[in-house]
Amino acid sequence: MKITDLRDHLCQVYPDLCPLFSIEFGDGVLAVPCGNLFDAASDLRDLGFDRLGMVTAVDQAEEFELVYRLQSRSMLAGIFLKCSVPRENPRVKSLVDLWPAALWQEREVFDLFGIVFDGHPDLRRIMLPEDWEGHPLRKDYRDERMIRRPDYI
Amino acid sequence: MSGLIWGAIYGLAAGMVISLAAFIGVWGERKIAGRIQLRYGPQELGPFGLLQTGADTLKLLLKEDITPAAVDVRIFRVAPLIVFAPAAMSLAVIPYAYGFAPIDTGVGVLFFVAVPAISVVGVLLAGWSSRNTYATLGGLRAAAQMISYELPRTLSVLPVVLLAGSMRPLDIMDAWQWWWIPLTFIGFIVYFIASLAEINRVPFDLPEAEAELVAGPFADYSGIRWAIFAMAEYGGLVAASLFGAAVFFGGYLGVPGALGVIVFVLKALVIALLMLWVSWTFPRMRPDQLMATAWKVLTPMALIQLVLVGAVISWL
Amino acid sequence: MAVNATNDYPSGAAGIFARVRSLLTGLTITGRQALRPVGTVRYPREKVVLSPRWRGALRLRGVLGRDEISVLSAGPPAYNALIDGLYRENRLPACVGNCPANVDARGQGYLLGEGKPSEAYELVRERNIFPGVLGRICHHPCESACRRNYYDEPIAIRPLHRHAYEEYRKVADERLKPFTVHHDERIAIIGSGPSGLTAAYDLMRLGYRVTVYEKDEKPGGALYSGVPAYRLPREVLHDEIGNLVKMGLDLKLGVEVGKNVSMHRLLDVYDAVLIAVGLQESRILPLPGHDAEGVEGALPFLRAANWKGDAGVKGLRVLVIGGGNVAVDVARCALRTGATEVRLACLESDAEMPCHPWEIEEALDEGVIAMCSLGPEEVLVSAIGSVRGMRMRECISVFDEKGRFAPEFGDEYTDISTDVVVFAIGQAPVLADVIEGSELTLTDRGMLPVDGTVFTTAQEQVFACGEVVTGPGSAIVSIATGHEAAESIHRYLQGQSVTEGRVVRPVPLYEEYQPALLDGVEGERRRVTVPMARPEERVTDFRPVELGLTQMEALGEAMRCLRCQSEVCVGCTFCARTCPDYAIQVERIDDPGQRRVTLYDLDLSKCCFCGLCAQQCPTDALTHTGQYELTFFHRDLMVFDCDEMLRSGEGTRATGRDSGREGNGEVSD
Amino acid sequence: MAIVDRLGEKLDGGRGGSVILTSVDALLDYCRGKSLWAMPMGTACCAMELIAASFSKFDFDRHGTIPFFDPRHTDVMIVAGTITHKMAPVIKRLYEQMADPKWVIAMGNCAVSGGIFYYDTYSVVRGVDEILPVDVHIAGCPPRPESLQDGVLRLREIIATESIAPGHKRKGAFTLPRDAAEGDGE
Amino acid sequence: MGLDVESRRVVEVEEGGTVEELVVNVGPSHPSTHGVCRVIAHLDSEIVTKAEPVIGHLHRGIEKMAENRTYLQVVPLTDRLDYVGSMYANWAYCRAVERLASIRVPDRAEYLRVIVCEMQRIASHMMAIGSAGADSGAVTQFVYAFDQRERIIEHFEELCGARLTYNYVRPGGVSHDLPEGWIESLLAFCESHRKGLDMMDKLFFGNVIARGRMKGVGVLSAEEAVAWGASGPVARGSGVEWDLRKHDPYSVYPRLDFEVPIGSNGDCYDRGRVRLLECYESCSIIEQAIAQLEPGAIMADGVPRLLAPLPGDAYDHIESARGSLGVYLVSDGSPRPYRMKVRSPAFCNLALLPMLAEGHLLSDLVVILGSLDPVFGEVDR
Repeated sequence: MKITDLRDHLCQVYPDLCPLFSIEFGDGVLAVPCGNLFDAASDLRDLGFDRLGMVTAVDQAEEFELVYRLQSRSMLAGIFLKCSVPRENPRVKSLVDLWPAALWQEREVFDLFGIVFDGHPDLRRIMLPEDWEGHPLRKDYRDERMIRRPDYI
Repeated sequence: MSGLIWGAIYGLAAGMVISLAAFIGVWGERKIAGRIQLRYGPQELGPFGLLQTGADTLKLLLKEDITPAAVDVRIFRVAPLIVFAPAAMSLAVIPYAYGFAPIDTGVGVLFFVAVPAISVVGVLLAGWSSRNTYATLGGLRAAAQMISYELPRTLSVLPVVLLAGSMRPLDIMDAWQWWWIPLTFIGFIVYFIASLAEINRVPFDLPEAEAELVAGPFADYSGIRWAIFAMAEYGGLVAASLFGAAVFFGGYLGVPGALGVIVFVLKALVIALLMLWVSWTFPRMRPDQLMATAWKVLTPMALIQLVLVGAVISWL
Repeated sequence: MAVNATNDYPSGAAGIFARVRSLLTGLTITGRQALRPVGTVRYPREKVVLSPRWRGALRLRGVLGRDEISVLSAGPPAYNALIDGLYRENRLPACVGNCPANVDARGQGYLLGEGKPSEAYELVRERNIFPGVLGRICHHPCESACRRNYYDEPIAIRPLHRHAYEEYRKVADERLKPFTVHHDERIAIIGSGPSGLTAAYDLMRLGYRVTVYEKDEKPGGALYSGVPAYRLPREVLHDEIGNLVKMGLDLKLGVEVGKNVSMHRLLDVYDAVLIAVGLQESRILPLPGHDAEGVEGALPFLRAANWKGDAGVKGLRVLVIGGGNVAVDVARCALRTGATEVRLACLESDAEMPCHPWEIEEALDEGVIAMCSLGPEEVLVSAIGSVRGMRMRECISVFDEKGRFAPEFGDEYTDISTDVVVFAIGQAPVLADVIEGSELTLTDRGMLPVDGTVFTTAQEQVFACGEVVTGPGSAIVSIATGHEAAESIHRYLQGQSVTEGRVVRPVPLYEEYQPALLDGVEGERRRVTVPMARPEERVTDFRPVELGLTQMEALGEAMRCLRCQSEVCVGCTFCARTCPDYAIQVERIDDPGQRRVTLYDLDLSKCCFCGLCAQQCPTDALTHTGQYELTFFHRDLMVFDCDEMLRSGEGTRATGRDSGREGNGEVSD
Repeated sequence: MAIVDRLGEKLDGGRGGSVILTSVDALLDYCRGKSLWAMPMGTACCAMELIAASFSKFDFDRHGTIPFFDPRHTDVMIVAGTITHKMAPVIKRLYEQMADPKWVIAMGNCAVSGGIFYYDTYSVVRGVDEILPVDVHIAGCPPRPESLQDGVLRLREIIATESIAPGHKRKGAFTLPRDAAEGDGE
Repeated sequence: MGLDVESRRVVEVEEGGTVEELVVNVGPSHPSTHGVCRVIAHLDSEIVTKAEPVIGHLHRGIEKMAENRTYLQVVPLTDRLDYVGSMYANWAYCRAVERLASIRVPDRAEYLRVIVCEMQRIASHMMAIGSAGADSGAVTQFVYAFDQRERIIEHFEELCGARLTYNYVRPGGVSHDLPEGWIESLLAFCESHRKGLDMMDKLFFGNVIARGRMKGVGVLSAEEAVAWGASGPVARGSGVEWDLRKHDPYSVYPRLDFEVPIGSNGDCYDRGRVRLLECYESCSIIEQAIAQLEPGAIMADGVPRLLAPLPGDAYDHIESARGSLGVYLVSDGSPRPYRMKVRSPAFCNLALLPMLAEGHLLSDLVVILGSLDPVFGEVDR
């Protein structure tokens, strides 16, 4: 399915999601407020996006941008679902109830970014030891064990 | 007193035979595995790498003997001997040459199938005393497995006993006829498979299943103590193939005199080779399948064999 | 229907049979495998033959300070063979390969960096007889191929030529020596343009006596009459030609072959004649009104501007038709000779314009108005028969799908009012007079048939080179033809076959780089900016637009040169910058003449053998060895210093010494 | 090292012991060198080459080196791969479970120094020698199986210097390079 | 062997009273974990009541490192992600970069990428099939499979000079063109590889014991596979027809004709044999790609040393041997990625382990783990 067809289809079924849709580098992006993330995701799942491909986050200085990649087998299309959470007290509703695939992926985001997923049944560190301090993929993470590379390009 | 001296001599001889067997067995196994896996196997020490096991043994002998803090020390230390002794003992009743078995007893066959079962105790103790989850599980598996396979193994030998009408190995050899080979073939297969299980070889090496339990009951043994276990295993292999060659394939029969021993050893070698071949070909079974095989396949097969032989005898 | 992986046994007795059979099959398979020959390599006795691309431990082939950089220098007949040999070994620097005359720009950079500008000048002169001239006007294909494009910005090779000339000029009198003559044959060259003089120079080096006939009073040919003085000051041209005369050139000015002296006579007196007369005639499109007053060709216009400094356009509006370099020259000359408004109309679109981008940029700076995608339709003539304006037609596309010239026009017409129309759309040779008295004939279109690679003509004794052969082109291309023609003449005079055993110079293709990223690039890595006169000042007269480099700037720029393909590490640090592990540390001293690598440390314990460093090493000094026995007894031994890097990579590295002995594994079987 | 220690002390102290000691050492070092059972501590990419070294094409068994997964039975730990802070205690513990005499080969640059993961990472131990005494370092990313075999053959040279008597070093057979043996006192 | 874990745990059972639960700690260094995974298995006798994978023992922070490396320098890092199939990570990453920087890859480079990636698929599947054998005790099967893999690696070595970490696919193309005679020897390999596959099919997948070990073990239904985000042979073994090469075609795959093998039971056997059958398909893809290969450039023109794409983010995914491997790149206009995220199929597949292993025997645990074919360089990143 072409990306424009996807947009049309989305706008037809969920008109309220339509204005949030944009196209970047050939991919559909649906940027929603974080409060609506779960509902939007659930709408998309009903629309046919049955696979949760990826959950990740990007540290955008003031806030964290959560990025979900959804994939549809029936439509042969992919879509990004994005929302921004504030850096202070980053919380968002977990998608585990929609896709169990989120179980580990959200744990990973929690581990490396410190974003808390409400409703996640088992939110523990996954990559790093339990007693690790800090969340390393945040841009302001400092660790004295890290050696900085020589700074030339 | 003379019994004691005889026992000592025998013990020494058995120890040497087993050592030698292990020596060659380990080398042979590595070489055969090598050939099957398209490589050479040991090569550096001695002709064809024959002395490789020697270096290994010497090294193991002088390696640190670790007794982990958590183990039950006395049991931990005695377990290897409990495993080793039955393997050595089982060699005693095998008819090596015409009229010669180190211990000539009327219940030789029973002795042969019963004594190795004692090693179960050793394995169990080893596993239990190590206080290590892998070892414990391995010990328990070993116990369950060995005990289950006692039955088909014993049953598989019975047809020959029926045919010969005696449990004395030398008597069996005397009565042995060539047409017993096709008649007792099913029995041999059962014996073969059950022996594989007895000596913990693939596909029945569950106790020390490398992929699951690392080294099973022997996981915490190091150096020479572990070598004793290994030797016992190869001793078992040798004993099983020798006994199989004797009762199912007529041992030394067919060729007169000392040559008979050579023929006997050759027959046993073929069986041993087959065992190694099998163990480097097949995957490992699962504990429940192992049990199922023992009770649902091998035991009925052995019983069928028994009935068959019984029918033949009554017809004769 | 997709292939299904589920593979069940049949049920019932067949299933039992299948089960038993599977066991037997397994045994058969392993048994059969056991009888197959063993596939083991018995290391260390046998060793695997490694792929030539195997990325083993790194080593350096040479390092600056220890090894010299070879300078490409060979006599005229041997130079092509040298270049071709290097090219086949993949050791030809891109700048040299992309130059039509294969000027050794790398050697120039090296010698300049060593503080030897005169040597640099003489090296360049071997292939480019006018470094000072070409240092101002060349379109520098070397710089577009420069490997440095890949890293940041190309080396300013052309300004360095100019700098070398200016340094050489100071000591020219001491260094100039006439060539000795050791051949009896004499050669006449018609035309003193770049190609003719190049051939003259090569032949003089080979020991011939050469006479050049020039019909004008001043030598230089197209360099004099076609190139405006703001780009090329006349004294530079005359100085360099003067140097040639000092070396023994017999230059006859004001002698026009075909008028003052006949070709027939030349053929009698000289053993060989080279026609290098260039192009003299401008093409003018036969449009309605093309014979009106005020319609001119580019060459007469430029000639007038260059010889007299006045093209007769003072206070007039000028429209130049054409998008090439000549058109831009005409436009800029028109501005300098007092035109009030200069427009440039060309068929091509903005991006397709055939002139060099820097030329049009400078012209736009000076106030030339460029009008693209317009084709000339009709010259509008006023009642008195002079030009009133020009009607132009919209051009949709210039080239067809196969890249041939096939303009397509639209329906939109534009009228441009102007007083003078200059056509700069092409030139043609005027040869009829020249060849009279020889056996040569011209084609219908007035061209002389010439072999394009060895530059022989129909008459054995006569050769031709330069724009007569190649058509309108750049000076450096003409110079390249001069070299080839000289070799042909030499072979002819020595009684050798002109073609046999002759090495044709390779024409490699080099990558065109996108502009590299310059954010965060250190200052010393940036290209020197060549100073320019301010546009509002420079349009007023014919003073040079481009100013020279200072000594320090030139030195710094020469240091930037990476000495590509020299197999000598120059400490450019790009390996250290590219290494994803930052395992390499490079330091060097940049003092003139003392430039050397002081530190080259490779921490082999960090190296990830990815090959990025060796692949991008401009000099090819850093290479992978096939060494893989990299066992070390101490972690400190894994840091290779410069000496270690220069060692050949063989044997095991266990002790930090090449142990040389084989492994101690005794192998039987 | 119950038996060995006692034997070594006896030989070292007794009269004429040194001659016997030397021969015993020579024999034992030879055997140990030829029977290096490996604890394959493969964590990352190098583990693939470690496996390949034992298999058909390279056949480690020819040198008497076979992999055992039980640390108690092994002589040399081949650390092949990146060691993270999370993994380090495991490796240390496994090393402690090995029976003396034991050696460590750091295979590949990750195990030697962190290699490509030296800079800018928060979770990688920069070299297994931060936690274990490494005898042989093998450079490569990953090293070829032959490199590993070469490493094992070199390890024999180290083993050949060892003596069962405490505090002794066998001389003559082989010496470490001066700079490395003296080190820089770190 | 492993870390301290309280090895016996008292749990309450429904009938009242307590039983002791044995806690077996598999890994992190364990022969069957395919790397450094630790599985804490709670056993009731030998039956696994709960298996909890503990990953992260190989978490090297590659995503953080990528933020500190230029776009070109990241390529060697991606080699070390999935070290059994380095080409995939190379390619997925390069696709994302090319998408960000709008680089058009020459056709020949695309074909070369397809060829090497299908070879890599064979190599990777050989590892998976082989270690499935080793997990269930058939070491010889592992050796044979590895032998096949070794021959592919020899070809890779010829091609790009490395045995495992190829650094072959670069943004804009590939690093080396084919050496002389390479194609012929590759075609010969494809021919002999089919025979090798037949042999392995009989030796292992036809074997009654191996079937017993794998059939009906770790059954994953199609719905669960989709919901858990499983991909690759794990999903296809459950009958989910999901192969990005077919269903989100990229590169030149639409010009190639191949089948997607699927299973119907979703057990370990189907997962394993799907891999085996995919190798046949890969052979045929290689042959087709070689037939369609035409001379040309192998690198897009003028890719400079420092790429600095416009700010923005891009995601691209390919079908790796383990499933859909995606790379998500965020650029801020500087020469270094602002953020790189690797969507690792092995990570998502491994998340299934607790569900699949529950109720099976300890012996099955290792088989199930093996059938998920995790590579911890990629799981932990």
